[in-house]
Amino acid sequence: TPTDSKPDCSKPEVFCVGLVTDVGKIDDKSFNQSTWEGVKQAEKDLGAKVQYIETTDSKDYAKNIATFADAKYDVVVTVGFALGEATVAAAKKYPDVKFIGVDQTQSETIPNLAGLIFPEDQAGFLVGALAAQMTKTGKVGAVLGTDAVPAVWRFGEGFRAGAMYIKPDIEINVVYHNDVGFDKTFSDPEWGKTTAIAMIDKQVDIIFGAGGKTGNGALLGAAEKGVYAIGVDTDQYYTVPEAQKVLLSSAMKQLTPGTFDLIKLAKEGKFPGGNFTGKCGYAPYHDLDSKVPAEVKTKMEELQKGLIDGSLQTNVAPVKP
Amino acid sequence: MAEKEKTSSSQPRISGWLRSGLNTMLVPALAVLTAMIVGGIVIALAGGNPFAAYAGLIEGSFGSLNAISETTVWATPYIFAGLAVAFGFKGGLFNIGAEGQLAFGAVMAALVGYGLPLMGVDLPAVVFVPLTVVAGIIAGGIWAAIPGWLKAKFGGHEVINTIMMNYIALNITSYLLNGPMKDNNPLNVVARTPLIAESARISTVFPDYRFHWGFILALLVAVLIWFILWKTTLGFEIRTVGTNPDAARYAGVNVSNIIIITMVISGALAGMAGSIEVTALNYRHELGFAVGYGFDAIAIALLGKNHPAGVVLASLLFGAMRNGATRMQFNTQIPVDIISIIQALILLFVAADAIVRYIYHIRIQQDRLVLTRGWGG
Amino acid sequence: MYIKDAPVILSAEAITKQFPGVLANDKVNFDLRKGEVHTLLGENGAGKSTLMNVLYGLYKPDSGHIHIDGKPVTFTSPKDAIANGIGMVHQHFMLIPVFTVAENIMLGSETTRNGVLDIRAVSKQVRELSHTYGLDVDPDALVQDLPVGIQQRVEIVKALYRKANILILDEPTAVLTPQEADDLFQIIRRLTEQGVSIVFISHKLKEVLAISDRVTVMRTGKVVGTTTPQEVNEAKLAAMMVGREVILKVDKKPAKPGEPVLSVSDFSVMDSRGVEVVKKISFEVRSGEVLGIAGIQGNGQTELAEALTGLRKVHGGRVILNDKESTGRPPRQLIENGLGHVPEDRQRHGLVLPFAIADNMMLCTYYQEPFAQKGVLQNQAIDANSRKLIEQFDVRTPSPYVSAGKLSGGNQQKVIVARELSRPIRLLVANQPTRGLDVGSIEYIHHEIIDMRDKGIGVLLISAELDEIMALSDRIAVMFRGEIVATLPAAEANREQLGLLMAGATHK
Amino acid sequence: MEWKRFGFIAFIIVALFSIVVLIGQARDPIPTIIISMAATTISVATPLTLGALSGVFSERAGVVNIGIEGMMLTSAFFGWFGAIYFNTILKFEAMPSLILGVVIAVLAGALMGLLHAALSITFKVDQVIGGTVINILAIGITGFFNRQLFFEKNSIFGGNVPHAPGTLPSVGQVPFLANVPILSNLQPIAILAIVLVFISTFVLFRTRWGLRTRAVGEHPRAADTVGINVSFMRYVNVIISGCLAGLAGAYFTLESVPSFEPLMTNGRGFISLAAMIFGNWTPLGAWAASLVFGAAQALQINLQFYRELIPPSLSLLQYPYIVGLTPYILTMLILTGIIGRTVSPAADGQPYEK
Ligand SMILES: Nc1ncnc2c1ncn2[C@@H]1O[C@H](COP(=O)(O)OP(=O)(O)OP(=O)(O)O)[C@@H](O)[C@H]1O
Ligand SMILES: Nc1ncnc2c1ncn2[C@@H]1O[C@H](COP(=O)(O)OP(=O)(O)OP(=O)(O)O)[C@@H](O)[C@H]1O
Ligand SMILES: [Mg+2]
Ligand SMILES: [Mg+2]
Repeated sequence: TPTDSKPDCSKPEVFCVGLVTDVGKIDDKSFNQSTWEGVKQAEKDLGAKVQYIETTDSKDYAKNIATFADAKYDVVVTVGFALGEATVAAAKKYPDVKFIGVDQTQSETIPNLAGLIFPEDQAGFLVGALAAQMTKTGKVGAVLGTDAVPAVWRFGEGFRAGAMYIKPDIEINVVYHNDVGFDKTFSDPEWGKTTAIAMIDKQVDIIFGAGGKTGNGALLGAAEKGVYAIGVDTDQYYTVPEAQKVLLSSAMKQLTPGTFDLIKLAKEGKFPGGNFTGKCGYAPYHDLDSKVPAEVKTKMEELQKGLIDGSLQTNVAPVKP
Repeated sequence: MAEKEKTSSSQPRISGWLRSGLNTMLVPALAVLTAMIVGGIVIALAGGNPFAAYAGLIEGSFGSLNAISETTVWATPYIFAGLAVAFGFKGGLFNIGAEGQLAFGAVMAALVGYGLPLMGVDLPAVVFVPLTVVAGIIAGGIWAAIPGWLKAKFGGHEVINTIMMNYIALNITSYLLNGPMKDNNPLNVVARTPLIAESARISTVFPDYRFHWGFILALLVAVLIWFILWKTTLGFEIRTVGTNPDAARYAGVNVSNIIIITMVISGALAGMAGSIEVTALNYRHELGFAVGYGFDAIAIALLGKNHPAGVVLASLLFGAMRNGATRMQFNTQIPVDIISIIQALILLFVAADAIVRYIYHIRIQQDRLVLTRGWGG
Repeated sequence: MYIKDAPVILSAEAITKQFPGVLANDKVNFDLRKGEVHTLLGENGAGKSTLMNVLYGLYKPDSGHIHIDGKPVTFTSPKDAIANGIGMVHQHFMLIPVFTVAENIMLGSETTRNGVLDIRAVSKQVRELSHTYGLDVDPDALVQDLPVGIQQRVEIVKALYRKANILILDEPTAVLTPQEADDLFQIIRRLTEQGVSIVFISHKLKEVLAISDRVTVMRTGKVVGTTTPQEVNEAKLAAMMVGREVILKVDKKPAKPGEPVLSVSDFSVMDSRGVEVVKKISFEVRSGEVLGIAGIQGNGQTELAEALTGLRKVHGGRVILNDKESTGRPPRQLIENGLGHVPEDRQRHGLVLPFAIADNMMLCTYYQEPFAQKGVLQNQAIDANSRKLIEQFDVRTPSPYVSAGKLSGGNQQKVIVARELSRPIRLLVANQPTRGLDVGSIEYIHHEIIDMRDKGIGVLLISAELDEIMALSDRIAVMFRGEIVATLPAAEANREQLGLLMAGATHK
Repeated sequence: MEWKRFGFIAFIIVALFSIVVLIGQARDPIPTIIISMAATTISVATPLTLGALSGVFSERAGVVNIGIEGMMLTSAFFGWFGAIYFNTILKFEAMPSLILGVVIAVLAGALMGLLHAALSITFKVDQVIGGTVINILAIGITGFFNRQLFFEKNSIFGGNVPHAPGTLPSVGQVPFLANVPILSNLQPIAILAIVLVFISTFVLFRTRWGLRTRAVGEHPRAADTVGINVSFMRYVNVIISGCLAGLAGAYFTLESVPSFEPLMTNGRGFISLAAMIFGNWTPLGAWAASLVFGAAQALQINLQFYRELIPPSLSLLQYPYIVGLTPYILTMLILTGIIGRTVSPAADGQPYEK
């Protein structure tokens, strides 16, 4: 976006939203990008002036946040748990600026900082239960990014818990992508696909792919081999069209609406400090709707209700112990 | 003839030194200029405004005291890592492994920095700071000693081996930071170590800026490296091995030992880059930090003509570019990858200086850099 | 002779070739008649190889013309020369060691069948050529396994395979034993009988007189004149080459040998491929004498010198240097025991070319006082030392801070000699100390070596130049196939006898 | 041929397979494990094989090529871009778009090869530095254009991530091959890689071109004196090397998965070089060595499935980080010459000066 008319964010009538990534890029077609789309929606719907900065090195965290805060931006979105501490520090330093920390759990409540968090374990639990009901071989698999990222851990272990809840003796293959550099774990689709196919070769007939592009690779592997696949984060029916014919559902974590909702609250002066829980759930069955038996559908709705009202617990630790 | 020469020797030497200094810097300077121009064309082709971009770059790197301070913060690890690569080059070794040595050095410095207090060892800062820094130096040295030893003993090529050591360091670091060395503060979810003790930290020079004593240390180390290379017998041996290993053997130098020593010192410098980042800036080691320093260091060493003074200048330039990138992106939303392109172009024009000489019609011939001698073995 | 009237098949007119700083060929005229052997003679650097490289299309002349069979030709690469029937055997063979003979021969003019290399056809043709010209080679052998004499045959077959009727032989006998050289002359005669014309380059006047139909002499890039063996003798040829009467005799007083400074017993060394090339030899060098080691290149002298100076592993035996056990010791220790070494390859071992002369002048002693104190270099001492040596040894250089690579070969050698002789040494190993040097430099270095001897230093001189050996040595040991086949006092030695010994004839 | 080397390579592969079979047999039938391992091995080996062949051509002609990594990355990007461009902008069918994408990937590789050739042959830049330039440049170029073309609103795709036209179909689509276990998984580039191993062997050791290529890599002056144009031979071979690296790049985005990721080649170019050295600069050896690395990766993936079955005595195998070290440590061992000495082409890495 050209810079010709730089907005003066200090003016009250000018509403500015800035976004800072951790080491990721804004065009990662996944986590950062979904959040950025929430910001873009604010540009469209709320008339916000939006801008982003991509961090290339963790030593720039504070500086990059300060770049927005010093320019009197109204809202600064920091994406990723790695930015958590820098965001808390900035929130204290700039009380007039609203901060949204995506995937950052808050231990204390700072009025101008909202941690946008998601119960990924519930989404994972739901699709795990779905997989356990749909498998014919009694073997299900999950291909995931690194378990060092709590969200991924919760998806993966939620999946395990959900499957076990339905069928305690089920064979569950959960593979985390730990064997490369941290920044690679979400962008190694080739590994995801290879791993998924290796699972399928061992009669696994449902693959849950969760972990950015790595997970997408797993969905593609499933599509190629013609076994059911389950996506993650958004309804991947729309983001991985190659897998549409096998995509059973997706474990959803609604980043874009979550981000947008918080920005909207900030604009309306109703900004909540502390933790703000976004929505999780499972996506529609789309093309496979007819293949899912009615009793399975009923069971799924039942489980979701139980998770929401708290009568059903996933018992997944929030982070890898 | 000898008479005539004696009388005229002292004066021309100073101006000769100056002139040769200028000549040495001429091609790198033009290489930087050319890279900036080509980079500007790329920006323009992509629909951006190169002038706004460069203005943002300069504003972000030198536009304020804080910007300058941040530039030195960026330049500090570059100086150490650049010296590491340059030192290897002087000894005829291409150390692509600065990245892994740096990471390993940082991990070990962090381990000492937070580990000793956990074990109940309570040290005053005068002891603890140097100890922590030295832990990184030793770790980096060991990490480089392995490929050095493989080269000296078996002729295994250091380029491939240092690259492999990078991957090994990455795996081991991932393992440590996700497992045994993970910060187990219940709030932490990041793959990182706990904070190092207060008494293991290098302080900043002025209260409100991150400009720290590690930068001053880097300058001193640059002087030390210059002294070692050009003023000591060890440096003479290293340069001899680097220029003509056969003649070095003839002259009684133990070539294998010098290869190992060169790698160890090179690795130690890279390790120091890591330990200074831990002790003076981050106070811990975190996964994902320090990606790409190894490659940047190669460009810096070559741009600085493998001379410590050149390395310092090149580090400041690269540090300024990396630091200014934030402001450039904030102002223009041009992707930061353009910085990588410019850096690659600088390296290209420095390495293939014939291109620059051709463009600017420069006739002064310099000795070509010959570093590699096949794959060995 | 009929040759006189034979048609000129190749003529070069006014060839000029300038290298940076050297006019290598200055309006050179040269012609070659069908079926003759035309020798090109001249000092090192006279421009012979340059002229040949021009004729073979490797260099483009700055000016001048070449005619083949009276037609003007221009060569842009050896391909054109080959197409015009020119073949060249280079002084350093242009063979690929890991290829077979057949592959080497066909390279560049391959025969293929359906796109596949037709090795069998080539082998057949090679056998036919071998038969016709008496050049026995096995097409399937790997070149690296062949002795030099056979490698040279491969080179000749390679040229004939390309249907060369003009063959350039650049110093073909330099690496051959006298026996192999005789074989080569047989081959040359057979080739000329078949109508092949030959350009022959050699420094050995005797064989030049024996084999040539005509001789052209070059000096500093110019042709001095053309003559026939009938009109001249060795002395006249030498005078033509150098431009003055040549006295290569070294003036020296009788030696006064003292205690042994080097004794070698049952000494064995392997070459890089693990073949034993020095076989259990024993000898002594005493202080105040020059022991010359004569022998044709490739008989183990190089390996002997390297092993004695610590550059190569010792396989067996014992070395005592200056009364100290020195077997297989590293160079540093040998140097400290009083060894001086003028290495065979001055650019590879002797000098660090990009370094300043001053640095090269202390290459072996940089760590000792006064050049260093506590590991720190002392620039003043280094400077003073180099200025002193430059003056004393008459090194022609504008300053001690010029890099050694910028010096001429002779001055480079002087830097090495100055460095080695300025140390307190007891033994000097000089390997080919004057190779590639001009007459003036040779005289100077010979004088220095004798001077050292007279000061009581033992000298081990290794040289492929018989004249040099005879002029400097007090005793001469002859090496053949890794063994010392004879040791005799220099006074009793004569060329013929030494030549026979070098070729493997047993002593007495 | 060097039977000792092949014997050793076979031994390593069998050993890696055996570890998995021994651990996994408690849960899965042995043939299932072996077939799964073999499929993973082959698919991981595909880009390595092509990369190693790329190295063989360049280095047999005397030019060290450590830029293979960067060449692969560049081609992966531009091949992918090409396929999408033909598919979404020019409205080609998926299959022709993919094939054109492969062509573009190969061309991009050729261009990078040309750059490397110009640097190392014409400008006589130190060849390792030249390769490093290519590696760094590739990171910058692909990152920058990936952003400009696929994210920015004003790009030809209008800022919407366009859907890729899928990947090259596997042989399984051919009816009667569909049920052959390993074969049915194979895709065109994987098959091409194997075919190219044999073609390369033939070209290098049986044809005029190969003889001349090896000649300029062993002794360029000798080749020059028999009228071979050394620069030309080197240029063409380095460009061929670029094309092969380009095909390897196409594997990533057009055959394996239909997406491009920054740095997605992730060091495979360097492992390819190790495979080339391991294979002693021969195509067959390089292929065998690539299979070793493929098997190492298959081991790593499979051990994660069977993590619970790993006996306590082998608990080290439970850590993917540790098992992940196998290819790197193997590479370093290979370079020590423990596994039999390798001999590089004599003039490898040296610029030729007349
Ligand atoms: N490629 C070159 N570049 C620069 N100078 C050269 C080159 N080749 C030869 N010369 C110089 O040209 C002159 C003639 O060399 P040339 O090789 O023709 O001599 P030569 O007569 O063959 O000597 P020799 O008896 O040693 O073989 C020498 O001064 C040499 O240093
Ligand atoms: N580029 C160069 N610059 C300076 N001197 C050179 C150069 N190339 C060769 N020379 C010198 O020129 C002389 C002759 O070189 P040349 O390559 O002709 O070797 P040669 O011994 O004559 O070989 P041959 O007789 O087989 O051609 C040598 O002394 C060499 O050191
Ligand atoms: Mg010559
Ligand atoms: Mg010569």
